[in-house]
Parts: sequence; structure tokens; C-alpha cells
Amino acid sequence: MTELSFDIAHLLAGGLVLVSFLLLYQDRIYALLNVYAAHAAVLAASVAWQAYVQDAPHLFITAAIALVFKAIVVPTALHRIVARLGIHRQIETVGGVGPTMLAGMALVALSLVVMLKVTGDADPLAREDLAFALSVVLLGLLMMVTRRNAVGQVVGFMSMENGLVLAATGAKGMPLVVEISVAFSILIAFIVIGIFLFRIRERFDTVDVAALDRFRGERQ
Amino acid sequence: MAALILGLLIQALQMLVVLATAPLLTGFVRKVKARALGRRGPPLIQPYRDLLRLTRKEAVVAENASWLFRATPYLVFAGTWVAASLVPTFASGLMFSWSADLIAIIALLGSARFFLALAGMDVGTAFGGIGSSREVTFASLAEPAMIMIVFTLALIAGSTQLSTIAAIFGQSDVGLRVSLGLALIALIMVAIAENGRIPVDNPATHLELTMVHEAMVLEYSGRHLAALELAASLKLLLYMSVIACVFVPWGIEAATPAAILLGLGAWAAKLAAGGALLALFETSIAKMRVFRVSNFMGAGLMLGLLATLLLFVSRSLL
Amino acid sequence: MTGFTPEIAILVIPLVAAAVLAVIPGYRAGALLNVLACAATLLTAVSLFFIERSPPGTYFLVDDLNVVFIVLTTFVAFTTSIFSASYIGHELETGRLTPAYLRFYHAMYQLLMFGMNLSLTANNIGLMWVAIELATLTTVLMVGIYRTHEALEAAWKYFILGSVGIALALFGTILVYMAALPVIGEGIDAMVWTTLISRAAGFEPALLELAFVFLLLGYGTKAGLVPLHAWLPDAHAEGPTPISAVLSGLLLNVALYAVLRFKLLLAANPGTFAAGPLMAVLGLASLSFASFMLYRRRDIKRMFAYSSIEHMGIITFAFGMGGPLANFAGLLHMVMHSLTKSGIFFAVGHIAQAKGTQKIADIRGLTESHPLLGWGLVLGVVAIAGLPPLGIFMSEFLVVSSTFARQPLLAIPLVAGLLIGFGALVLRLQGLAFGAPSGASAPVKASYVPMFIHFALVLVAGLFLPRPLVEWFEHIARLLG
Amino acid sequence: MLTGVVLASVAAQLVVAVISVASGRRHAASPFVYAASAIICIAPMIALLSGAERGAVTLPLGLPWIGAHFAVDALSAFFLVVVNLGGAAAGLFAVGYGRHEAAPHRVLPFYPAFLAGMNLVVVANDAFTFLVSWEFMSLTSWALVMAHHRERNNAFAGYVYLVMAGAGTLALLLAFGLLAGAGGDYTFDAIRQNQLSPVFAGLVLTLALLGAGSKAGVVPLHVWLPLAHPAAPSHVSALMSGVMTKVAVYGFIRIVFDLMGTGQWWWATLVLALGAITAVMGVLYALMQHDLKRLLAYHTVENIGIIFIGLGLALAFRANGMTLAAALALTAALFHVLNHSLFKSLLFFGAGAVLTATGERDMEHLGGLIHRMPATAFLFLAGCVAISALPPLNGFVSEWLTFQAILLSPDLQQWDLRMLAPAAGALLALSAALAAACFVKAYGVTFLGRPRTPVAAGATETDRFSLAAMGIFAGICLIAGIFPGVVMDALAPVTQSLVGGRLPAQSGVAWLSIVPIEAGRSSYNGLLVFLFIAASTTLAASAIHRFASRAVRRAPPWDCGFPDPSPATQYTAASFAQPIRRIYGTIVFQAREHVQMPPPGSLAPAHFAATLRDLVWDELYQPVAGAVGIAADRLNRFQFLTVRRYLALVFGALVILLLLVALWPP
Repeated sequence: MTELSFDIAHLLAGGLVLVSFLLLYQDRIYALLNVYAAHAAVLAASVAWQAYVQDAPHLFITAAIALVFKAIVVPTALHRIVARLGIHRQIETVGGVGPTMLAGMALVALSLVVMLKVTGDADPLAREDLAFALSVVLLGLLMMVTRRNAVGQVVGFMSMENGLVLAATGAKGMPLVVEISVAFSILIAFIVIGIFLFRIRERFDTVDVAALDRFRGERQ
Repeated sequence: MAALILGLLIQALQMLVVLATAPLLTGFVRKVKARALGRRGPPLIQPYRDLLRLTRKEAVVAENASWLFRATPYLVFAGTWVAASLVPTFASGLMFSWSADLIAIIALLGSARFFLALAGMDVGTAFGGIGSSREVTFASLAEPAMIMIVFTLALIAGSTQLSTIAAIFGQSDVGLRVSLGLALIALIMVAIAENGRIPVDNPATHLELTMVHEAMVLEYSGRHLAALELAASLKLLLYMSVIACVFVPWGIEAATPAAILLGLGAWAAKLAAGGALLALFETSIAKMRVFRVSNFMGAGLMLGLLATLLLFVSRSLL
Repeated sequence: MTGFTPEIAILVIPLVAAAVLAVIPGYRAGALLNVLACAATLLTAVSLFFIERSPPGTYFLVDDLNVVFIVLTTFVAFTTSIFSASYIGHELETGRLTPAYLRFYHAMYQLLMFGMNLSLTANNIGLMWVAIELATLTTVLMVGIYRTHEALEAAWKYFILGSVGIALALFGTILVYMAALPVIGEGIDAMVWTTLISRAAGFEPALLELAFVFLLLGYGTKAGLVPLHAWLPDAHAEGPTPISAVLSGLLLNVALYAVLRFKLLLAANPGTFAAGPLMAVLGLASLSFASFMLYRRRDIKRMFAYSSIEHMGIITFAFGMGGPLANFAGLLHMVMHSLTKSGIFFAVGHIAQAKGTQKIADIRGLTESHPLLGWGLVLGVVAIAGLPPLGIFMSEFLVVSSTFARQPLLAIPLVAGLLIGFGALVLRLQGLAFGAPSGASAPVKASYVPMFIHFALVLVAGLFLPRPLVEWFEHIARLLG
Repeated sequence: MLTGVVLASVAAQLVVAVISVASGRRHAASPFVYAASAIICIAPMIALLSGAERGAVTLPLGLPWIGAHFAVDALSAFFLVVVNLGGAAAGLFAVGYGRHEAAPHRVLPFYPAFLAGMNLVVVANDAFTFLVSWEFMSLTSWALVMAHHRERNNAFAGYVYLVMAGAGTLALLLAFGLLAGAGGDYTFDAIRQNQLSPVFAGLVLTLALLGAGSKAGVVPLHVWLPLAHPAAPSHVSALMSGVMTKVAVYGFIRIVFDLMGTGQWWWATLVLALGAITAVMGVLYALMQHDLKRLLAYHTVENIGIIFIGLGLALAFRANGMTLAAALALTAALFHVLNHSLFKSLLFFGAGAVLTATGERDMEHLGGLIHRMPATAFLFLAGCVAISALPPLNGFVSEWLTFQAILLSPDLQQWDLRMLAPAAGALLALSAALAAACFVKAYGVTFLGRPRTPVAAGATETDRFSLAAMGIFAGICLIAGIFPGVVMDALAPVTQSLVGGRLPAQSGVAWLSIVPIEAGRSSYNGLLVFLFIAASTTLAASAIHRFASRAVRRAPPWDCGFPDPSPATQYTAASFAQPIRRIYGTIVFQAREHVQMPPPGSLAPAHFAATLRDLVWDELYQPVAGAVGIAADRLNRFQFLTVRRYLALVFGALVILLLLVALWPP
């Protein structure tokens, strides 16, 4: 492929990582949702570019899903939920934003090292793509782990899943990508609905440990 | 054939002789003791008289005594008698000496003690219990000590047969050994304890808190008591004979009638000496507290073990 | 593919049954249909032994490895359906479930069967991934079916952790595709398992190992390996007991089966060595951790859930050790554990219904109050604790002795873990089965047939393994290297 | 063919077990079940005595590619006799005893299965079958221990027992893993071919000591034994104490003497030291007991120690190539195996009879039973004499042989063995003397004196079957005591196969005495001793009765003039053992006596209390249990984390593995 297309793909993938960092940085819930929308948009762009480069039209579906479902529907739904459930606007983080960012840096470095080490003979685009995808995944996980707030964790999960889609699309000619992205969208829908149904306000596990014990009789 | 008859004769003679001599030895010890204390003391044959008188009396038996109580005296007597009759006294090479070696003889005395201790508990009185409990406690130290002594002798003589040991020690190429000295001291200590002599026990006492053997036989009377008394004398005789035939094993290796007479003389001399020594020893010291006896016996056991170990070492040196 | 192909049938039957069950009212009819569908699936699965196998296609595959799993799965599914038929009636009486939920329950049950059969027959790593996700989602819904606070909480925990696991597994799958790309070229072929394994020798080893890391973590979450196990105990404890039986007996196996498939892939590549040690370490961790956790359990179902973690650890360790003996033992242990553990959950379900509680402290003297149930539980726990003459003893014997002969140091934590778990199980068993009985002693009206069928099978297997089964196992053991 | 007969008997026992399950809670079934199992036990012995040819049998069971191998060689033949003799007698005893069983449905099914398991262990000829049978034996006996599950102590006993059994089996499993190697051929024949490196061989020995030793009750692995044996019904206690521990000894001999080949000499030091310690500790524990059955159980520990002393000596001699001496030591050990199985079963039968007659196991509540149950008392006395190693009964012979073996130890090459052997001898003698003391106490307090409680006063003689069983064993004890040569000759093939030598044939010796080494060295003639004692007893008694008085007057006891009517003034078990407790207990059990004397003039009663500590339990087992508990508590926190923390675990695992991949040298 041409140098230019390579650079663009590279740029988009890198952009995704950058936006992941922005996600990590946010501590306001609405801002977080907006940034996530941006995250999804960048993903859509990157997927579309891949579709164009690999001229794999079915990937455009994935891009569309990313754009419509993730960049528009889910964020707005979450906006609603936050408003409806009266969730705190502030996102509690574990160990502050700064250290989290540092950890994120380390993770990106780690994923680059790992990927470039193990993918010796894959073509460069795929290598870069995979490396960035892995960093996005790890950053997403990191976010899930460091956010005490349910919405924050959902966003983390979704960004992680974006990373997966990036990887899947980056893998040349990989079949089932569309199906997989659909499956994931369903998963996310479940989560969002779950949050709404189970009235999960602050955390994934509303019940505190003591209550758990009482319920389960795990401690006398 | 003649040898067989002779052997049987000697064996029978031996059994009768020990039976006949045992009370005499007891009487002799008492006599010497009395003299040492400046009394005239009873005549030598007093023990025979006592035995006769006892056997003629009716036996008074506690109401709740069981058959075991009445059988025990005879069992004890028999056990001790058999043991004593297997020890070479005036003649080694006894007909049946091989039927029980030294270990078996100790075990025979052990069975006698076992039944005596049971009889002590049979009537269900406090004193009987005291006696049995103390008896078995002391025995629990005396028996291993005795076994250690047997080890020492057996390792030197290469046999646990008393007659063989005596024969080998008789040919005086064994020489003097540290182990033998230790063994001798240990053996004497054990003998004192086993026969209930001062300082371990006092055969004459009826001071309840100190008595051991007497407490067990407290309920006995008449012929039963007689059997037990006789057994006690036999035991004393047995131990003295053992010491004699092991440590002064002279004048017993013979089968001709003349030599047998000689052997009898030698044996009598040894017993007299032993009895006298015992009496003097008893008069010269006081009885110890019951719970110091365990230390006494423990010392005996240690000596025996030491003797054996030394022997193992020396054996490995040559 | 022309005519009757069982591997398709075992997928179609559950789907249709699920559709029908979703609409027909009346739980008796539903339960009956559920049993019938499972029976039909079982029969078709058994027919796999006899009829000519169709050659592996792009999407489906039947080989020595998965045929055993398929038959096991369908069999346990069948017995469990019988059990659940006699179980849910009581749930309806006590009002824990409504008819509507029962309809949903039965439909989900069949959907779960579909998902598991699909993931077992899948010859395409992507398809396998989708199938396992489907199975997970259905079980999530069933775990939460009681709608109690803790049931929902357990379902939610299961769901979140499961989703993360799914994500990791997908990344691993993508990496495998990437590894295959240079050798096989673009397109569906690079995801077809048979193709992959035939060409695996040429793949980039490092990439494969990285992929295996993700796959092990992803599918290992499903298999309940420590430290990814957190969802398992609560899901077992809070869901309906039939589902606990299916989870422990089947879903964990399916997840491990996926891991095994990829271990085969790595085994086929000479350059890789990481798979074995990784699995061995995770296995040991699970074994030791779970056996300690057994001591402080106060909920009977949660306790046996931890015992499942323990045994998954043993199996993973065995496969990690590798070698014909250990692999054989691992497979055997897998089968034995499925049968025993589901049998135990049958017993536990009836016990919990009879005593009206799941608290171990409130259940005592079962052998007096409910002799059949009590002795059944004793038998089951004796089996799961690895005592002869039941089957698990044989597999544990092979694992431990072969390990000790090769890696004496590894055997020490293994034995320690086994012993500690054993102590905990016996302790609880004595409390449950003996002593003065407590609580209600009214006889439960339930069919003990499934439970005793399972235990009888385990007993027979402990004494005598049929030749064909042994040959399959040996064949697979050789494949696993 | 012999092996076939044994397997058939095993199958028959299992069938009986199944039938008895069907019989349910009906008491009527129990005599038939016991009679059946007893008769089944006789079959292998008949086959053995009829000299049926021994062959190996392989069944298509167990490990698929190996199958289940069974064979009977000299060693297993001997132990078959021990097992089935005990089984038959226990069955006969239980025909009567079983009628008093409260919950027959908890005993009947497991009893025949237990016998079957023990038979299987003895004839198993590959590691897997051996372990399966071994653990099956433990499992069934555990079920029997739990038969009276309502008593809380029984639950504890059962728990400790099963866990120790599991640990032991794992130890044996590891041992077999080493013996068989990675190849996975677990047949004994294949194992015999393997040559182990010295280190591994030592490891196997240690594991065998752990596995078989824990089952046999070697100190400090004995803790389960005094708990479990008394908890079971008495005929089962008899089997567990008299027979199962012997099966454990069989396991040890099979592994160490047979499968491992001639070993290094230092093995002997380990076994010898353990045996000596076990013997003394066992009897000291026993002396401190006042529960009759527990006392007997501790004596099992003591006798196992004596057996292990013999085995250790045999190992030492074999390692030094002293074949004859090794044969002597092994003969002594095996002879004691037989003896102990006889008199320990007899004693447990007696304890069971007392239990059914009075409902009491605590000696302090008994007394005077010799009047109420004369026959039982007499037979129990025979058992006591036998176990106290007193001539002319059998217990003495085996200990005498052990002493003779010790006397050969100066010819050993190694210094420390030479030091250890006489020390072991001293300890052996000590334990023998203490055993005598202990049985004076047991018999005196239980059967002699005056009844301490109404139940003891109201006891009645036990049933015919129980008496028959006890009588048979008492008779065998006497016969084995006065004709020891027969047994020694019967043991010759075993020693021949295990240490490659045998004792000179005893059958030819004049007057039926036994001469283990040579006539000049040592000899013993139980028959003559017996005859002498019998003759002189009757002679003395009849003479006195004939020529002197035979009159008897019954009177109140004399008791130094202060007879006390209350039975409370009798010596109790505790007071009887007090001197021994003072002498030995102060160190071994840290025995402390606390006396509270009221001040002079006060009328308050004085209080005396003695406290004992079981150091083995407190210092060895408690810490382990505590450590497991602490670890469980620590880890239990992981049950109560938040989802976020669980995710953190997953994340951490992932990052660590990625780091590994990144840092791993390519």
C-alpha cells in the first residue's frame, strides 16, 4: 500500500490511543461520555479507512455500527440514565488521575514492546495496528480498574472493546469481524440496560461487603 | 541311659535341695542380723516352724476374694520354684537348664510378680492397691536393669544359658572387666529391690505407708501365706545362687557324685557368705523413702546399660 | 453435506426446542419437552459414535477430542433436565419462580445446550468464540432468574467478569489469526482449526504464545481458574441448582475444551513451550487457593462451587504437565468431575429443598433424616474427595504419581493442596451427614435416579474403564503431547 | 488355586455387604451376616493349609493398560492367615455381640466390606490395586467408626482418622510414583526391576514410614488410633487394632523389604529408633488411661513399636549381609504380628463383653467383675498374661526372639547401629515391664476388687458365641506359646524370600524346644516350662491340702484392722498409675499435680488435681491445624472483594504475563 495510506491508518490508530488517554484524564461524567463519543468516532474513521484500504466493503458496516451505535446511541442513553438516576457528576478515581496516566504510559510502552517483539514477520501496518489496539485494550482495562463509578467502568469496557474492533479490522481479511462487532454491541446494550434495570448508581456492586455476608450467611 | 537317669536325679535333687535350703537361708540372714544388732535372734530353723504352723492353720479368706486370690499363692510358689530349680546351684549342666535361659527365668519371676500384684488388688482394699502399685512400679525399672545385666553376661559368654555362662566364666580366661563390675553392682541392686530388702523395702515392717511386698500379702493367712513366704525365701536363694554361679563360678562344673558333694559344700559356703553380707548391709543402712527407690532402681538400670554399651564398644575394638 | 448429519442435528434440536419452549405454557409440558429434547440430542450425539463421520467442514468438526465432550455434555444435560423436572415443581410451590419465568428458564436451558454444542462442534475459532459468549449470556440470565438481591448481584458480577474474559479471548483469537496470516493467507481458512493445526508448524512461535496468554486468561475466566474465578462461587450459589450442576459439570469443561484446542495448536508448533508451564502454574494456584477457601464456607452450594475450582485446577495442572499419563489423567478427571459434581448438585438441590436452607450449619444428620439423600451425598463427597474405588481416585493417582516421578518439587504443593481440600470436605461432610438431625425431616418427593446413575457411572469407571474410551483418551493424550 | 479362592472370598464378602444393605435396620439379619462373613473368612485359610498352588491372577480392572494384578506369595500367605483368623473370630464374637448393636444398618454393610478390603490389600500385586484396596479399607473402617455418629467425640475421631488415612495414602502414592518411575508401569514385578538412586530410595523409605507407619500407629503418627479404635463397635475395634494395623505392617514390609531390594544400613537406624520410641511412648500413654478400650488401643501402639524394632533389626542385619540374624529378627517381628493380632483381638472382645454387660468403658466405674462374669474374666486374664510377655504364653516367645536378635547386633559394622541396638533393647525391656504394670492395673481395676457402681454390681456373663471366640483365641495363644517351633518353621519361607535366609528347622529339636541359632547359645522350651509350672502348682496345692489343713473361713477383709465398707476407698486406675506418672510422666507428659490443702482447722475438703499434656498433639498437630486455619482466614477475604477489585486481579494477571512475554529472552 502507499506511504500515505499507511500514515493515515497509523495516525487514526494513534489517535485512538490518544483519546483513550483523554478518557483516562476525565473526571467529569458528561465530559467523559463526550470523549467516549469521540473515541467511537475515531474508531469509526479508522475502520472506514481500513475498509477502504483493504477494499473490504463489509468493514463499512462495522464502521457504521461504531458511528451510529457507539458514538451516538449509547452516549445519549447514558446521558439519560445519569440524569434519571441522579448519578454523581464527579467520578471517583483510585489513586488520582496523575498516577493513572503514568500507569497508562507504562502500559502503552509495554504493549508496544510486546507486539513489536512477537510480530516479526507480519506487515508493518498490522504490527502498528495491533500494538495500538493492545494499548487501547489495556487502557480500557486500566480505566475499569481505576474508576469507582459504574458509568466510568462501562465507558472503560466500551473503549477496550473499541480496541478489539480496531485489532480485528487491522487484521487483514479477517472474517466474522462484522458478526463480532454486532455481538459486542449486543453485549454493551446488555450492560447499559443492566445498569438501568438494576439501578446501579455508584458502583458495579451496590451491596457493600457486610450486607453481602448477611445475605449469604458467609460470616456469622 | 544312665546319663539320662543321672541327669534326672540331679535335676530332682536340685529342686528338692533348693526347696529345703531356702528357709534356712532366710533364717540364717535373720540370725546374723539379730547378732549384728546384739540380739540372740530366733534359731536357724525358725522359718521351718513358721511354715509348718501356717500350713496347719485354717486359711482366712476375705468375703469378696475371688478364685484368683486363692490360686495365686500356689502359682507364685510354683513359678519361683521352677525358676530357682533351673539355676545351677551346686552343679551346672542341669538336665533341663536349656528349657529356660536367663531371660526366661527373669520372665518367670515376672509372672509370679504379676499374679501377686493382681492378688493384692483382688480384695479391694487400699493397702493391697498401694502394694501392687509400688511393686509394679519398681519392677518396671528392675526388669530392664536385669535384662541389661543379662545382655552384659550374654555378650561376654556368647550365650544366655545360665549353665553355659557359668561354665565359660568358670574357665577363668574371661578376666576382669569393667562391664562385669558394673553388672555385678547392678545385679546386687536389683536383687535387693526384688527381694524387698532394706533399703528398698523392709520384710519385717508392717508400717503401712512404707511397705510394698507386705502390703500385697496383707490379706493372706494360713497355708496361702506359707506358700508365699516360701516363695519369697526361694527368690532370695535364687538371686544369691545366680550371683554365685556367675561371679564365683567355682566348684559347680561336675557330674560325679564326689564332685557333687564338693559342689554342695562350695554352694553352702557361697550362700553363707552372701547371706552374712546381706545381713550386715541391711543393718548398716536405713530404709529410703518410697519415691527415692525409683532413683535407686534408675541408677541400677543406668549401670546395666552402661555395662552393655561398654561391652559393645570393647567388642568393636577387638 | 447430504442427509442426516448428527453434528448439525445436535444444534438444530435445541434451537427448535428453545423456540417451542418459549411459547408453550404450562411448566409440566415444558419440563417434559425439555427432557425429551435433551434425550433426542443425547441419542443423536451417541449416534456420532456409530455412523460415518462427515469430513471436517469450514464451520463444523467432529473428531476424537470433541466427540467425548459432546456425548458427555448431552448426557449430563439429559440427566440434569430430569433432575430439574423434579426440582422446579418445588420451586413453583414455594413461589420462588413463576410459570412465566419457568418458560423463560426452559427456553434458556435449551439455548444454553445449543451454545455449548456449537462451541464443541465448531471448527472455526471465531465461531467457537461466539458460541461460548452465547452460552455465557444464557447462563448469566439463568443465574439471575430468582431476582433476589444477591442473585442479581451474582449475575451482574458473572456478567462483567465474563465480558472482560470474552474480550481477552477475542484478542487472543485475533492474534492467532495474525499468526496464521503469513502462512495460510487471508480469509476464512486462517480461522479454520483443522487448517490451522495442519500448518501450525510454520507459525511465529512468539506470537502464538502471546495469543495463548490472552486465550488462557479469557477462556480461563470461564473455567474459573484463580485469579479469574471470582464469578464462579456466587453464580453457583445463587442460581437454580440445575444450572449450578450444568455450570460445574459442563460449562467449565467447554471453556477448558477451548483452552485445550489452542494448546493442541501450540503443541503442533515446535517453537513454543510456554503453554504447559502457564497452565501448570494456574492450575496449582487454583487448587491451593480453592482448597483453603473450602474451610470457611457456610453455604453448601458455594462450597461445592469452590471444589469445582479446585478440580478445574487439577485438570489444568495435569494438561500443563503434559505427557501421555498426565494428559490421560486430565481427560479422565474432566469426565469424572463432570459426572460427580453434577450428581452432587442433584443431591444438594434436593437437600436444600428438604431442609429449606443452604446454610451448612443448619443441615445436620442427613443420613438419619433422609437416608437416601444423606448416603448419596456421602458417596458423592467421597468420590469428589478422591477416595477409591470411585473414578476420581484413578485420575488423581495418575496425576500425582506421574508428576512426582518427573517433577518431585511440583508434586509437593499438589499433594498439599489435595490434602487440605480433602480435610475441608471431610470436615463438612461429617457435619452434614452425621450427628443429630436438624431441621425438617419430611421425605422429599424427588427422583434420585439421575444422582445415582451418575455415581454408579463414576463407581464403574473407578473399577473398570471400557476399552474404546481408553483408546480415545490415549489418542487425544498423544495429540496433546 | 489360592489367589482365586481369596478373590472369591472377597467377592462373597462384598455380596454379603450388599445383601445386608438390603436387610436394612432389622436386627434379625445381623447374626446371619456375621456368621456368613466368618465362614467366608475360613475358606482362604483352608485353601492355604490344603497347599493349593499359588498363582498370579490378572483381572481387566483398575488401570486400563495394566489391569488389576493379584498374587499370593509367602508373605501375603502369612498375612492372609492373620487377617482371616481375626476376621473369623470377630465374626463369631459378633454373632452374639451384634445383637446389642443399636444401629445395625450402620455396621452390617461395612463390616464385610472392611474384611474384603483387608484381604485385597494383602493379595494386591500392583501399586494401583494396592492403594485402592488400602484406601477402601480405610474408608470402610471410617464408616464403622462413624457407626455411633451421635457421640461428638466419635465425629472428631472419624475426622482425624480419615484425614490421617488420606495423608498416609498420598504418602504411599508418592512412594509408588518414585518406585515406578515416569514409565507408569505400576505392577510390582516391574517395580522390582527398577533401580532407585540412594537419595530416592531414602525418600521412598521415609514416605513408606509416613504412609504405612501412620496406619500402623507409629509415634508420632499414632494420634488417630486411640481415638478411632475405641469409637468403633468392639468387634470392629478388635479388627482395627488386631488386624488392620498388621495390614499396615504388611504394607511396610512389602515396600521396604520386597520392592526396594537390599537398602542402606542407615534405614535401620530410622526404623529402630522409631520402633523403640513407639514402644515406650505407647505403653506410657496406655498407663495414663482409664478408658478400657482406649488403653487397649494405646497398647496396640506399643506392640507396633515392638514389631518395628524387629523390622529395624532385620534391616540392619540384611544391610550387613548377616542373613541368619536378619532371618531371626524378621521371624521375631512376624511372630509378634501374629501374637498381637491374637491377644489384642481377645482383649478387645473382652472389653466388648464388659461394655455390653455394664455399658461402661471407664474402668473407674467398674470392678469386681470376676465374680459376675467369671468366664470372661478368666479369658481376659489369659490375654493380659499374653500381652504382658509372660511365659508360658505366646507374647513372651516373640519378645524373647527379639532379645536374641538384639544380642547378635555387636557383629554389626556400623557404630551407631551398635549403639542403638542395646538402647532399643533396654527400651523394649522397659516397655515390657510397663506393659505388665499396665495390665495389672487394667485387670485389677476392672475385674478385681469390689464393684464401684451399680451397673458393675449388676453385670451378667456374656453370651456363648462371644465366649467361644475369646476361648478359641486364648487357646491359640497358649498353643503358640508352648509350641513356638511350629510358627517359626511356618515363617521360614517368608524370611527365605525376604532376607534370603531362614532359621534352622525347629521341628527336629528334642523336647520340642526352640533353638534359633545354636543349642549352646540360647534355647527355650515353652512346653516344659508350662508343664513344670502346672505340675509344681498342683503338687504344692494337693500336698498342702492333703497333708495340712484345707479349711477355709470367709471373713471381712483385714486391711490392717481398718476395713472400709465403701468401694470408693479402693485403689483407682489413676491412683494405681500415680507412682509411674511421677517417675515418667513428669517429663513425657509434663504431668503436674496441684494440691489444695485447706488451712489447719478448716473443715473444707482438700483438692488434688493432676494435669497431663499430650506433647505430640500440642506441639505437632495443633500448629499445623492452626496454620491451615490462619491461611484459610486470610484467603477468605477474597470472597468479599468488589467487582472492581476482582477486575484488578484479572488485570494484574494479564499485565504480569505480558511482562513475562516482554522480558523473556527470545
